Amino acid sequence: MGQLIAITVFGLIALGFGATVFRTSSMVRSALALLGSMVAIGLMFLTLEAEFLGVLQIMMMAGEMTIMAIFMVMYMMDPGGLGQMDMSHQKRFSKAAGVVAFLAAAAMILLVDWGDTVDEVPAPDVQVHNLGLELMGRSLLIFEAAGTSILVAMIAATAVAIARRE
Amino acid sequence: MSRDLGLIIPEIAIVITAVLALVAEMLRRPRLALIATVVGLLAAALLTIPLFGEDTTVFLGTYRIDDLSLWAKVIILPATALSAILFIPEIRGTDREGTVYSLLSFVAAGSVILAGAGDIMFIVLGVLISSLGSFVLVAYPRDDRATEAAMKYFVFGSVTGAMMIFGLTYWFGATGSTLLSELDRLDGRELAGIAGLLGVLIGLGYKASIAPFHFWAPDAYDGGPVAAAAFISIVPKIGAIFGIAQVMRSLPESAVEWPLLIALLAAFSMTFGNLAALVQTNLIRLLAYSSIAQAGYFLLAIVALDRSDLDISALVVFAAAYAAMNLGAFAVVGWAGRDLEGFRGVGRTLAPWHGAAMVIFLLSLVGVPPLGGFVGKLLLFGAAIDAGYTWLAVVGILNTVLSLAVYLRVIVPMYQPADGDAVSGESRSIARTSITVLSVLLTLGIGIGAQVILTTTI
Amino acid sequence: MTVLIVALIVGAGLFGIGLYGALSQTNMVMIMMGVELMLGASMLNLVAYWRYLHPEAYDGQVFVLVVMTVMAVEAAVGFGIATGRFRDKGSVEMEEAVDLKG
Amino acid sequence: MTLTTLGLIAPLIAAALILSLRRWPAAIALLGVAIAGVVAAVNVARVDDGASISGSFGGLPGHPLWIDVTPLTAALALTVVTTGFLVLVYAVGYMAEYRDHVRFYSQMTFFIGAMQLLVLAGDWILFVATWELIALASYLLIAFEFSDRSAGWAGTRAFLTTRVSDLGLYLGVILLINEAGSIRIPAGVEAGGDNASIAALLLLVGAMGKAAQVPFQRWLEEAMAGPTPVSALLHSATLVAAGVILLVRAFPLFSPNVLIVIGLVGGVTTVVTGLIALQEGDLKRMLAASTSSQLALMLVAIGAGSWAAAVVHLVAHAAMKSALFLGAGIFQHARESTAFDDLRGIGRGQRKAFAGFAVAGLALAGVPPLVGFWSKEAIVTVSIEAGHAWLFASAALAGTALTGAYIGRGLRLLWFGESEHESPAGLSWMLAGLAATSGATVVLAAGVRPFESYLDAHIPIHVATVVLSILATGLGLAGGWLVATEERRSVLEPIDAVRARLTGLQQPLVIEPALRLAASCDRVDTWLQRRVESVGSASLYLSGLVQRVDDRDHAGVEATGRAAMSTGWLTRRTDDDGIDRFIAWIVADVRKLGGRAREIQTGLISRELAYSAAAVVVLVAILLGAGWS
Amino acid sequence: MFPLLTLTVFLPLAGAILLVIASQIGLSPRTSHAIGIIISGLTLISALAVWLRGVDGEFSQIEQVEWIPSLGAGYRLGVDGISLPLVLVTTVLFFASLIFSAEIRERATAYVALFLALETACLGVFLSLDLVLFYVFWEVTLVGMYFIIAGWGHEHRQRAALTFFIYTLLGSLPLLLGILALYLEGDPRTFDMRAIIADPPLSGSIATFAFAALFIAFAIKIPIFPVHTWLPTAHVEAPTAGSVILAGVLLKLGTYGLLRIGLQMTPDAFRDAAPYVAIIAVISALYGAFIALAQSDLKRLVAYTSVNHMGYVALGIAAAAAATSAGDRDFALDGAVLQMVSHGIVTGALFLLVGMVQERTGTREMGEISGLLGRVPRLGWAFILAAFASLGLPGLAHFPAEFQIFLGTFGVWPVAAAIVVIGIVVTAGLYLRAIQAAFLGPSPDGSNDDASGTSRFGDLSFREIGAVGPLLVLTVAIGVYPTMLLDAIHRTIDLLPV
Repeated sequence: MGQLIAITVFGLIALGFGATVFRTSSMVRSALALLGSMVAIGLMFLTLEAEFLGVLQIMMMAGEMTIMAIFMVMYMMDPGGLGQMDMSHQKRFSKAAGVVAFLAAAAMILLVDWGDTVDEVPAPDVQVHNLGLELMGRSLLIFEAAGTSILVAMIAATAVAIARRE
Repeated sequence: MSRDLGLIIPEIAIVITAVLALVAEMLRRPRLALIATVVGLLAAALLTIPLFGEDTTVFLGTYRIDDLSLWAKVIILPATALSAILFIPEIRGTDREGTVYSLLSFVAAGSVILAGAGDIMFIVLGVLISSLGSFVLVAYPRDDRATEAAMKYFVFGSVTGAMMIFGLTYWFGATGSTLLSELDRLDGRELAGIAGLLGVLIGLGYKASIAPFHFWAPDAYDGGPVAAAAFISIVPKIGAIFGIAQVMRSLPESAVEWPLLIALLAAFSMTFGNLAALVQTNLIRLLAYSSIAQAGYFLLAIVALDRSDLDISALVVFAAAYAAMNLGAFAVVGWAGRDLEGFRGVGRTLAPWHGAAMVIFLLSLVGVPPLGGFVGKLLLFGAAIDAGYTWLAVVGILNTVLSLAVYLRVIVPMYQPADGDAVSGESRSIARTSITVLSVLLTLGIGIGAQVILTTTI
Repeated sequence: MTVLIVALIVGAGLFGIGLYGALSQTNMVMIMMGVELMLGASMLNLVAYWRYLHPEAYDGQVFVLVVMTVMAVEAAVGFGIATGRFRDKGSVEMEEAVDLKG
Repeated sequence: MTLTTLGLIAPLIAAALILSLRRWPAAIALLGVAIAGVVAAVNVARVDDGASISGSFGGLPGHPLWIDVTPLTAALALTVVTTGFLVLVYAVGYMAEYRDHVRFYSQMTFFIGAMQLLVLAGDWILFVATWELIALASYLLIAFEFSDRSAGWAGTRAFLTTRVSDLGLYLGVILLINEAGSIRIPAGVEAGGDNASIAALLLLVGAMGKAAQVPFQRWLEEAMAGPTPVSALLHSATLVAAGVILLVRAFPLFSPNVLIVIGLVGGVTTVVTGLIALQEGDLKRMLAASTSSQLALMLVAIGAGSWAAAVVHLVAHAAMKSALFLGAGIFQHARESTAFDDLRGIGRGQRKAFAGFAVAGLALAGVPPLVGFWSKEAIVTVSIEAGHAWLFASAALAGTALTGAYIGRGLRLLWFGESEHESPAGLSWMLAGLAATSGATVVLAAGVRPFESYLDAHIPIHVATVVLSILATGLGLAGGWLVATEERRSVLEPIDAVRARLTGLQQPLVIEPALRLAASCDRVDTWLQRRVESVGSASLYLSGLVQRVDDRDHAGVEATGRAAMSTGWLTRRTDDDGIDRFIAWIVADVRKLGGRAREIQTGLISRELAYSAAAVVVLVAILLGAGWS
Repeated sequence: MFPLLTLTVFLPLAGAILLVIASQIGLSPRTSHAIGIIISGLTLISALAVWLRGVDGEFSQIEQVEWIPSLGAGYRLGVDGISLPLVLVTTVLFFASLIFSAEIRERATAYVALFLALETACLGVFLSLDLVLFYVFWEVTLVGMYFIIAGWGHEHRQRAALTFFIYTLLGSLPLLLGILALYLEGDPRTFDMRAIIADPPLSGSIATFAFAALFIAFAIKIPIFPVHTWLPTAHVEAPTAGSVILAGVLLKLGTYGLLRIGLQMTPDAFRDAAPYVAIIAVISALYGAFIALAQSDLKRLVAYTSVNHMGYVALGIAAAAAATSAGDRDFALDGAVLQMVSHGIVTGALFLLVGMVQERTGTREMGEISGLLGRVPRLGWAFILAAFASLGLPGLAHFPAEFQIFLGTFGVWPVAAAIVVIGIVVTAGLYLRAIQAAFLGPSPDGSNDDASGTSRFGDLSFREIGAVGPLLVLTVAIGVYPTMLLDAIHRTIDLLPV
């Protein structure tokens, strides 16, 4: 029951921050709202007893959103970080799309018989142990591929972002 | 584990190649990076050959070593190597030449991963890796057009990627596994199956530029270097198509009515691509739309998966032919320029050999025998009819006619009197010429020697 | 059961918001934020499924890690492209990126 | 058979030799035909002894071509070759002042050779083939003076008219081959079956065209455009005779009803063309009409059930008509014309020629004891003995009388009038030919009876028929002689003028009705010709119509293309050279679609993403729909 | 056994490649033409050797190599009584065309090379015993002809070439469908024509659809009303030698396909559809004749008579499909095959002659020409001979063919035969009209004949006689002694099941 309440509350927070992202007229605020939403998601992870993932999420997002905000300040048309401007278009369609996507997903969620739920999950340390086994075993190649993707991202980002040498 | 590593030697070789190129770039030896890339990729392709005949998985089913993934390597890796050569005239002397070669290898690795995916995470990562490199290849000139193209490409790619991942999470929910081979547990949860299928189609449809997820393609092709367009239209597309095939192979029809959906997408993509190509005056965009149409043809084989003996053969032969003829066509375009006007008189007096090669590529794209495109389409139509989708084959054949009109718009001016020296001589290069010649040989060779491929796929 | 459904619904809601953002924003960075939201929703789904349906399936957790990777690398490359674009054009507005069309 | 083969190919080889050597044309031609003549004579003797000669060669798989030498065909072959030889002899003189001997002699020998093959043909395919070949030969010969357009037209008309009627032959022959399962003529005509009558009528159509029977008679008169030896040949034993020969060969096929039809055709033709001959102002045209009329008499004989009588008359007619033409040719050479007006009194100037002409003419008219008398008497006899005697006999007698009439008229016109002595070049060769042929009309008279028995046919002689024949001939001759006293070129002049000048009792009773009839026949003839021509022009019109439809079709298609072009989708270059116009034609609407497809590529990625998202909704709908259905 | 068929098929291609390579070092047009004539002459000799080696009723002289064994596709060549005459006529016509073309100076090497490549493709269609190979060669003929028309045609050549290309490509796609159906329904699946003929795999509605697809494909090629409209345009714009090949060889591909694939591989469906095919064929034959009658352009006239003559062939094949007795079937098919040969030779000769007339007078309008027979008698007589052959005169090539077609058709559908036979009158009329207008009549007065005109207005030159002479000789030879070809044809036809 506590879990339900926590999930609901954190969920509402996540949704609220999420909505705020696109309602402010300042990108820095948007970034902060996104951070809020992400942290709420991380809290939900914790509620769902995936502690490792929850912590990871919160830490990563905090870092990422900070970088994002810095970028806003550095490059974007928002020198003060608090400027006022409308940066949206085709709002009506987008709203419809969002609503339709939500309704479709919600309907699907409710209509599908997901089977029996499990009450107990392993303790966090067991989880991490098992996750480690998984990563070093079956998902080794996946893990390597993910690593490769980070390498590619690094190369790619620098290649495209750094000014041309003339 | 060592067995598994033995089976993924080609993949490892690709990554090593990419890293070597990167090292060479750090040493400011771009030429070395090029050589490393070409040699490494061809070596990786050669290393694939001893594996033929394997039909297994590695890492507990997450990655597949089978006819599709092996052929994907044999097609994609040489195509990547040739693309690297095609890049030379456009990027020689620029600041990050070696990075480009390295990224080509990475994109190839991502595409290969897609073609061998046995786990939905590989689908995600394959799309991701191949996309990341492709964005940069398009953006490489970093001028107005290139950055605009890259930006659109990125936005389209990241949004569709997110949609794909979201859809795929439901598959995990319904099956309790990320393995494709466990998808038959979807039975009874059709709606979840639909959600995941939509995700796959959006994500891989974007990668393979299947209409209606193609919007990025013309802009990205047009904005970046011609060689990038050639590369993106071949390597990630083939990887994505093979990835779709891997997914659909495992997706039980009882769970989701996917063949019909794929058939409709195929028909739409073919028709749309050809229609839009019909009114283009920019050759790159014309080829972009044509590659959208070709993606539709590919789907014919996917519709026939497990319903016809010809399914894999059709896919592989057409992919090989497509790679050869598309590469060749882009090579000629890279030489002659993007404007249709520029082709006036090319075949007549200006450059009869380039003109003849272009005619061969375009006729092969139409499907005129005995070129590679013909055998591929023959198999595709055969597979579709065999699978009971005669209507789809008819649509395909009608589209072939339509595509003829598209390509004739290029061919005809080539044999009209030229207004002047529309083609500048300076853009000729040994690299392009050699690619053109190789492509001609391959286009013809695949037409005549299709048996080589078919011995392993039937 | 209810918790799972609620979590999933929240996920769907976040996805809807993210999609709205991705479609409605004109600034590339804002679009990226929408994408981040959608990916966050995906992670939430995965964790919820893992918790209530398949706690023995650690590939679900791995998937979450993969999605996080996706978020990170996409953000990195996205910023890279945005930087490149900004350098060249002084803006990352999608509305201003309409030279290529047709 | 070897000998027969030699005889068959001798004229053909001669023709080929003439063409390849390009010298001594006349000599080679005479030699070739002479060889054929000797062989034909030997063959007649052999088959008379009961020998049966036949052989096969070439042809279609399983269906070789056949040559049958029977008493009938041997005799006909001899007739053909002999007549041909004499005409060639004559031609040596006649052609002296013409150029292009090579062409003339090669075509003539080819003509004779083909005709010989036709009469000896033992199967339908060879028969049809040679039937067409003689048409080709006559086309070429009639149009011999091709630089004269009218000669060309005459040849064209001759070929086309006969080709139209050949449809009957083709279909009849095809029907017979189908019925019999064999291409042999004897097998075909005896197969009978339900379709025998249809086949018979179809063959009759073919024969009518070739034999210039009403309504196909007109081409023969115009065929006069060729040199006179050509006319002599094709009017006597070759081209036109083929029609009768066809009917004779197919005789076993004919049921009584068909025989009546044949008789009717003959009867009508003999009267109509006789009347036409009577009013002709041109000697050669008169002879041409006469040919139709005489052939019609043969049809009457066949209709009456006696093919033998027809053959007898055919042979006799070959001699008589060739002689008449040869005579006419001499007159023509002398006066450079064949119009009666120009030929007045020629008889006095060319006495030898006129004598030969007159003998042949009287023979044709049926004056005893010349051959024509006997052959006509035979026809009258069989027609009286036949089932519908009133029809056949009256036709035969009318034909006989008309023959007398126009011969009488012609002789008188040629004899009276001013004359001077003309001596055309090559007269002696011409006279030799004429003498031989007209001599034959005398000599053959003795051969009629033996010939009948040779053919295994016995036609009795009745006093009544003899009297009737002589009476008809006499009346005709007298009438004709009298008609000719009036100096008129033709009755085409106003009938009133005719009446005003005529005196005596016979005028209102005989002449005037005859002339009227003749005039109306001419009108009918002209009318018929006009109909035939209108059919021709109708088909031309039809083909024009077809062409227009075709054009319209194309124009409509192109209009579609142009309308599409005006939508502005075509590039400037497209308008410049019109090459892409065709592409536009094919893809007119498609292009519009293409344009629309292109329009959605707005360049605004968000918009495009939205389209993709919308498409996903459609996909969902499809999937759900498929799931539910 | 020496692979004579392969040699025959690929000798021209080898010549073409030789030319292309040699062109790099520079070739005079004269040398190119000489090489072309020699190569096509050797090909002709090779084809004659095939004939002499003996052709049974069944496919003989088979040469095969596996190509795509997994698909049952192979390189299979073979010859029987149906293909042999067509091979002969193809080689003869290419030889004649190349002789005739020896005057062409503009890009001569490319011209000759294209012709030789086209010859390989045409021979390949007739000789291949594998459906894939058949289709490959079939398509290549299209491409070759497109470039010949587009490169060396008359004023509106681009347009005509495009019309031709699109039209016939449209036609070849249903062919692909049909071939796929034949392949997929086979058990075991194979593209081997012999296996498919021995055991036609299709039945029921699939067979009907397959036949319909095949018929559309072949109808366009033949061409049959109403899909014939590409023909006159293509002919009028094509260079003379191109017209010869187009009419003489390429049209035969359609009827050959109808016979080889339509009749032999989908016999039951063809039998059911035969009456409809026959109706179209009859309309086509008469339509072609009538519309030819309305032409005043000699080349268009000859072109349209092709519609007429090929209509007869289609009718014969349809009759054979419906025939219930071997006798009718034999007549119809013997005639149809022979008609293909005859039409090739006679129409080839006619196009050459019209081309010669055009070279001399500068026009093809019969109303603007007069008295040619007097001025250029050899040309005139040659035209008259060919024209009479074309109108079906006995003793010349068309007669034995058409007569047998009529015979065979009559046994099946008397009415159809009775209607279609009208065509022979119309063709007679149109040719006589043409001869009358252009060749007979007075020559325009001598001003043209003086020194300035003689070079253009000479009678047939050595080159022209070399081109058209053999065709005329063959016209007479086939007409007089059709057995020389019919023997071989009949041996094969006789073996077909009724």
